Amino acid sequence: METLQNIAQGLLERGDVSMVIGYTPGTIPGKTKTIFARTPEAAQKLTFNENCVNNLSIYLTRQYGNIGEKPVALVVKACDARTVNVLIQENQLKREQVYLIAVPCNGVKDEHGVEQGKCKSCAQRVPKDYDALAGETPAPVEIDPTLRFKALEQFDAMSPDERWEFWMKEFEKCVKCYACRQACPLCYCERCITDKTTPRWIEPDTSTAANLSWHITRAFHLAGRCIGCGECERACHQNIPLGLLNRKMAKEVFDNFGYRAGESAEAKPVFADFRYDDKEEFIR
Amino acid sequence: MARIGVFVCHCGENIGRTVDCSVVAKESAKLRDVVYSVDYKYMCSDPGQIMVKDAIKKHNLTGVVIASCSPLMHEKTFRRAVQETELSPFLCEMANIREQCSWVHEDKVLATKKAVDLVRLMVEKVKRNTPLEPIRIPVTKRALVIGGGIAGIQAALDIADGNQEVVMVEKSPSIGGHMAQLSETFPTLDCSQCILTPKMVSANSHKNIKLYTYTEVESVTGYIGNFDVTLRKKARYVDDSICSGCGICQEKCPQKKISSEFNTGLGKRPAIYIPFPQAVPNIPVIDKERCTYFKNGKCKACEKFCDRNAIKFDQTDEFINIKVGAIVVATGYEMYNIGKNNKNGIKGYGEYGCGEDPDIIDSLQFERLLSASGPTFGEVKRPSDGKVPETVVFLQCVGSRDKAKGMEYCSKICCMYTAKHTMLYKHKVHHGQAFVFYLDIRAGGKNYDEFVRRAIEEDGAIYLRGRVSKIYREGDKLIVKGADTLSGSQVEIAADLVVLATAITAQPDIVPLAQKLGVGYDKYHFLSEAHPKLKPVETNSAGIFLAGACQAPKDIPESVAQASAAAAKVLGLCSATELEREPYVAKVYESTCAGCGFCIEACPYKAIDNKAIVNRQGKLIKNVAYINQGLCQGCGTCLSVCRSKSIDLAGFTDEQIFSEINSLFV
Amino acid sequence: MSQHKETIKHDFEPNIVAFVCNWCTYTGADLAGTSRLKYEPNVRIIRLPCTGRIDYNLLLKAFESGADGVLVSGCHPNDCHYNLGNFHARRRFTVFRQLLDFVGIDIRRIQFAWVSAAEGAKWAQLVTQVTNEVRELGPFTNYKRISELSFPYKELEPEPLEEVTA
Amino acid sequence: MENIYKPFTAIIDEIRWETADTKTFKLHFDDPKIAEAFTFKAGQFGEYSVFGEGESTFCIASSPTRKEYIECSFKVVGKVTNALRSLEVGDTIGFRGPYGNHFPIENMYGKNLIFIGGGIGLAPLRSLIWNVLDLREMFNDITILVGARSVNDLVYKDELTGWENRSDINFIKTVDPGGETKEWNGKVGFVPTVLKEIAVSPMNAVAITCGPPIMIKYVLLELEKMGFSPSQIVTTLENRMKCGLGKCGRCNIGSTYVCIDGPVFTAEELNKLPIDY
Amino acid sequence: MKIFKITGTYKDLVETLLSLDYKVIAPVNRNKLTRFDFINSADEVLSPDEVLNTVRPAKEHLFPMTETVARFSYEGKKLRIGDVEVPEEKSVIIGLRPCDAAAFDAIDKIFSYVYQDKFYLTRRNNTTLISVACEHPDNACFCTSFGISPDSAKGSDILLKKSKDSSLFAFISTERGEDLARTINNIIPEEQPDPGRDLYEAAEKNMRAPLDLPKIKEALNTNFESEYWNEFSRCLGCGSCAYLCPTCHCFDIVDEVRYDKGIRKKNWDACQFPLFTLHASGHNPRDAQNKRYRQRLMHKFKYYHDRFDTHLCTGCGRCIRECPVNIDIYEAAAELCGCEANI
Repeated sequence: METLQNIAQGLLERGDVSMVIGYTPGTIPGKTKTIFARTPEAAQKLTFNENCVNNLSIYLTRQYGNIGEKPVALVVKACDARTVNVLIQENQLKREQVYLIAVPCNGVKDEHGVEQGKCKSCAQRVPKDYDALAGETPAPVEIDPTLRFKALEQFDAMSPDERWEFWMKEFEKCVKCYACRQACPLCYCERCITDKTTPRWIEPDTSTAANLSWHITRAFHLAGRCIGCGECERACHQNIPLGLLNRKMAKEVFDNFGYRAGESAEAKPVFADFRYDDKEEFIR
Repeated sequence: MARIGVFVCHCGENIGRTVDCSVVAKESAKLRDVVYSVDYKYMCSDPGQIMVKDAIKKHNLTGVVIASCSPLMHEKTFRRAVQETELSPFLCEMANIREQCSWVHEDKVLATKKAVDLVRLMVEKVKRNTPLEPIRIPVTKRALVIGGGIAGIQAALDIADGNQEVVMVEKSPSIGGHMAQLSETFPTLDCSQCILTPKMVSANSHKNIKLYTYTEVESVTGYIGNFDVTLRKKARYVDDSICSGCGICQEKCPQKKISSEFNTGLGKRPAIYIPFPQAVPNIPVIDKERCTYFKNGKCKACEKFCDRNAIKFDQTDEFINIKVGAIVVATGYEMYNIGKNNKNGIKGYGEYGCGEDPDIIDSLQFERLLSASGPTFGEVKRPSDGKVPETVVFLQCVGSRDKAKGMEYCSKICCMYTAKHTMLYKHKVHHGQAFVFYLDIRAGGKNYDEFVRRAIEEDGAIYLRGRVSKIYREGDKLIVKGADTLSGSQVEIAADLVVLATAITAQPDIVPLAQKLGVGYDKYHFLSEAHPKLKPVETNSAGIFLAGACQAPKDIPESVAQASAAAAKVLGLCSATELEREPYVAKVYESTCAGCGFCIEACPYKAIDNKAIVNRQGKLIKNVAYINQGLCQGCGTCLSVCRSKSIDLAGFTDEQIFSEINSLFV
Repeated sequence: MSQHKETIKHDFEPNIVAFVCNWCTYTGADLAGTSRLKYEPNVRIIRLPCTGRIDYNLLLKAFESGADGVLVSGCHPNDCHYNLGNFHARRRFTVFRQLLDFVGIDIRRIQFAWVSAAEGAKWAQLVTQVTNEVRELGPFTNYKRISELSFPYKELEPEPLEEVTA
Repeated sequence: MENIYKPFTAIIDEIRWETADTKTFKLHFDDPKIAEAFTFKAGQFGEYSVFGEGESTFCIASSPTRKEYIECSFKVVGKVTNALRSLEVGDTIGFRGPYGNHFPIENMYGKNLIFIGGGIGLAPLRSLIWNVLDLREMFNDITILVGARSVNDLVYKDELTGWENRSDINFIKTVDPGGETKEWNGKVGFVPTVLKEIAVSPMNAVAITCGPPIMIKYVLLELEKMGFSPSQIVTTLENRMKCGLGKCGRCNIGSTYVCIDGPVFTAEELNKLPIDY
Repeated sequence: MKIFKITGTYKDLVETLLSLDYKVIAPVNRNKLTRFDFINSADEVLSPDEVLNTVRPAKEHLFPMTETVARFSYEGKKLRIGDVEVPEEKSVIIGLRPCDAAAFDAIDKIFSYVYQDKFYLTRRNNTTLISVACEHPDNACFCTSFGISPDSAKGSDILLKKSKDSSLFAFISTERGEDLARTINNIIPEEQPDPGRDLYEAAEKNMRAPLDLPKIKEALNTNFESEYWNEFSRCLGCGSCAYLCPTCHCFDIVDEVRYDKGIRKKNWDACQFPLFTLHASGHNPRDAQNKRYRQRLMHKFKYYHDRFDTHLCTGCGRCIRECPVNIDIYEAAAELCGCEANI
């Protein structure tokens, strides 16, 4: 069994990769920081534990400029690897540009020790596709995959007005810092629609109406793309349950088109595609 | 600020009756940026148009809104008028206050209010219009005709006679198509080959036609006026520039037992063969699959006997690139194949035993039995034992109009050819009796119904309205069990031969071709015309036209008529050196495009491609979408899949639509 | 048949926006006019080339602008002038309306229909039906309330404005 | 308290196309009281707004000695400038200002002045040039070097001819190589190159320059080679601004707020700033 | 400084405030979010013992996230512009921590610098700040670096402090504070001796050690181009730090139009966003995230201090707690001047 540090060290010593992007302990107990290890020595600082919540695949997007001539190694949990798949699907990355160091994951927790929502319904201990595995292949577990939609059930019992009430209370809190967007590895647009001024589809103010149109847009732009890493919700200090919106979209995409984001890097993105026999009961 | 003029038309009483046009004009005048507004009885009349033109000059207008009928009616009229001034025609918009207001509402107050709203919307839009330039595209004056059946031949000849170059491709070794297989044709009973062969010959010899047989379309890129087509000329293993068509190779070929495609399996051919005596070009082809040399590495009998050394066993497929300005698709049809050995997936009519019993044949096979050039030299002999059948039962609508078989459409020609078959049969077998099971007789067309009546009344065919439930063999006879719904009785006929009028279906390999061409197709895989009534020849891909049965089942005169129509379209296109089209095309803002490729996938016209943005050192910065303006048809599907709004559509820009919405309810 | 019908007065007249494609529904709406079919005058049409062009932003903006109902209509499947635009739209709106439903927007306020160029009667019927349905639902106060709050113009109204002539 | 964000209104009296994408507006304040009270100094800027589109920052391009109007020139690049472009004579725009510091004209009396302007960068210089010309006798020699990418990109063409014809100005115009036309009678060459050719003396002189960043960079180098000390060189910066009031936090370069401490800086001051502009 | 004794509990005090002619703003937990908000009853109020500090600072009540600053309308072709009045409403913010109170002191300077921002200043002048000293600062707190302490009265009109025996005292620093105190019957307007700061001295010991600010500033004067800034290329640019900071004050100005009516709004903005400094020409002086983080840190520890002699940070620790990638300004500042971060 190879350790994370050994794998990283080897890669850097051989010059196979320009850097290893991974985790290192943070300044507050329970928090971790990103480390860009560029030397074999720096590789020793790499760590992986249950607090490694971040989805590091965001550092593969173009704005960070980490992808150069040489591949970059990335420490990935199963969920993070699904993001990498989407990035490949959407031409943001080529598979050969990234070296995936998989870490077996039994679920991660934030600094307060709270297990992340995504982990409760996740049965995937290692990614489907990786280049090296740091640690032992864990024993498979069985978890009902529909569990990930469990949290949505509370809304089924609510009337539209109740749902409206619920969400308006949530959106009222939004300060439009766009941390949700910035933390999302799939919000890699050069210029977000909300920053576009000709015309301005989404007003930049923090009124509930403007917040609503932002959150609808965010959720819909991630529909069929979001793999549920939960970074948006984690970045939201206003505690808006953004993951619910994403999960709802994932459910609809799955129910209607049988598609799950990030499963394959080769699949055609669900909204760049259609089927002649897509359902249309809602159309008169 | 913009200076907009609003012109409200009464359309006589048509608008004026329910919309108070003077109020609309007055309210419009109050709108910000509207500097002139007027109402008039007939805006589209000469004085009305002059009014618009004068106002543009006098008030130095930067945009015009005509509140009148539908833009589909008069947009061209008014834009032409505007163009006569300094103003760009694209700075004229129409508010539809007739079709979508005065004609559909009764309450004058509400209708007037709506008309005012519609004008306001258009004022907001036109303020953001830009003086677009129509797109000019050069035209390559050459056409490609895909398919060498009667439709393709006709289209090619008409275009060539119109003095434009034509490239004609045919996937099989000879042109002629299904028509070459027919015996005689309805409703005149003239010999099919007699009327077709001269056309085949002139297609081959016409100075403006370049013919490629045994050739398929490999790829198509480009757009109207500028298609780049790659053809795959399949290896024939015979050098067509040397071969004289003497036929010695056919005679010497030891392999002679291959069932002949041309004779629908009722005759045999060698491994090197000319499909039929009148084939054009008269050049043989080696059936690689069955050639002894190719199979065992020994033989080469043909090569030995060919005194011109035309046999080339080392020939490979050849790729030919051509540029054309227009394409006519005339790929024809295939018969619904129902036998046990049906490769094409649809199984059916097991109860009819077609393909299992040699004496149950389809209509095309029967054509071959009737044909003087056929396997029986025109004598009607049944396949099993060569006996002349004395009772022949014809079944119509085999597959056609049958939902269970997935073909709900009428194959259109079967009623006529079946009537023809009964007649020809009677003419050849005087004592024979023909029975026809039919559902309806569809004989619309010049002299068609008379023709069917002749079959019944003069040639004594017995027509039974009903379906056949079962056919089975009893000794020498085929027992056909069916219903005569008119008499309400069960019928049982002991027949010598059964002929099934199977459905006309789309070519089995049409879908990949349609996709290469970007032409739509329906659920039966027949190609889609641009408009079922008004654009029956055009497709939604500009510059690509349809002829013949690739679009829907058609008989010969219809195919020929459509082929000539397509040719007329092509000639029209080629008459100009440049094309002009509405500049409603999408464009990419490269600075914000993230290159996710959704638009590339979603574009129905394959008009979007990746473009690499490199810096001065040639290093790739990013990939962005690039829209080929010639291919883009302006549907705007790409806009909706673009998350960063990095694509906009001229004529329907985000700013325009946004302003319309913003001014909806004020 | 008499030309003048008593217009029934309702307490509430909904504002409805229809986003339609140019080739089928717009033409179908024209046909309704040519056929002199009568329907409710509450709908304002915004013409677009194709349903493929109808992004969800347009719908949201319509509500922000005060629409009580939105109608999206285009060519039937396989009839799209651009072959595929409506298929993309169908897929998009399948999910989008679920999103709206999820945040509590009554999706009866967003209706979708295929109306071909030949279906003038369907258009007339559709507009009247949708108008009646939305009228039944009443004004879209939920959205209007937050929308007004986001644009505190009215609150400022009592203060006298300085007048400037342009 | 006054509302510092509320603009006053100005009416467009005249519009001139300077180049294919640059326009000049001549404006007067709508309220006679404001018009009366309004004063500014060359080098100051304002926030111009099109209501509904937003605000945009440009310098005042006219001279403070011309009291009855102000002028501004802008290049159409964004949302607001696009909206400004579509305005017509008689339309109303919003104006806040004047903001920022100004050219140190009081230090220029009796000195030789060298103006070096490139492209639209001539606009702030123009304010000072006319100011100086209106008080001509208070200054010594005046040299004006104006450059543009091409003949079509020259702004204030009529005025350039006027300056060229004056005997009390040493006027040089140039266009970048390839930007000349057949009729062009000026120089052909980049501004720094032409500056080198005309070799001005740093004795008792002040050089004032504005233009694209790359031009400024090389002009500064050239001037220093000629012996100008950084304190003798004055330039003006254009940073992205929103408020113009030192509040919104955008335009700072290090501890310096361009909107309050600038936009006019001497090369000496610039050298002290971190490279954050 | 006057010291008065308070009778009854903290909640009683809030109760009394509610009965006065003031709008009362206090820490509450609404929809899973701790923030300062208007309250109607003392029951809603989070007591200082329950929560160390709110996620959202009180800044938004003087400097709202979105504020209309002008309005205009086209009536036909006529353009009219309207001012926006700021209501002169008396309000009191109770429950601030000393770091947050001191933050108002810092941003007062910018909003009254050269030009007076009436929107901020009118509210500021009408608002009384009652802060509460901290007994249990957490491991992100570092206010002592800025001359503030868990019981600092800096910026507060009234500071509430406990004596060793848990009696509550009001430390009154301003006239405004005294005016308010004298209308509250829970406060006995008799000066008391200083009850001492035993509780708070103990609290101070749990916090991060004070930063050496002069040394940091000295370092910042020279290390604008230091390699160390590259550390922050891991910053996501999410702006959480700026939006939660009690001293960040950047904003954007935008117009919103509905056909013929419009408003001009100030919206919060942040130097961490790439578009913040993007020029119309496409040039961006701060075109990389590490440069933007440098701006933030420099602004806090140097630029603002250069101009106003005040640091633009009060050590509240919000940015440290909420940063999704654990960028720690304390650590950054320490390491920039070559010190070991003493956390």
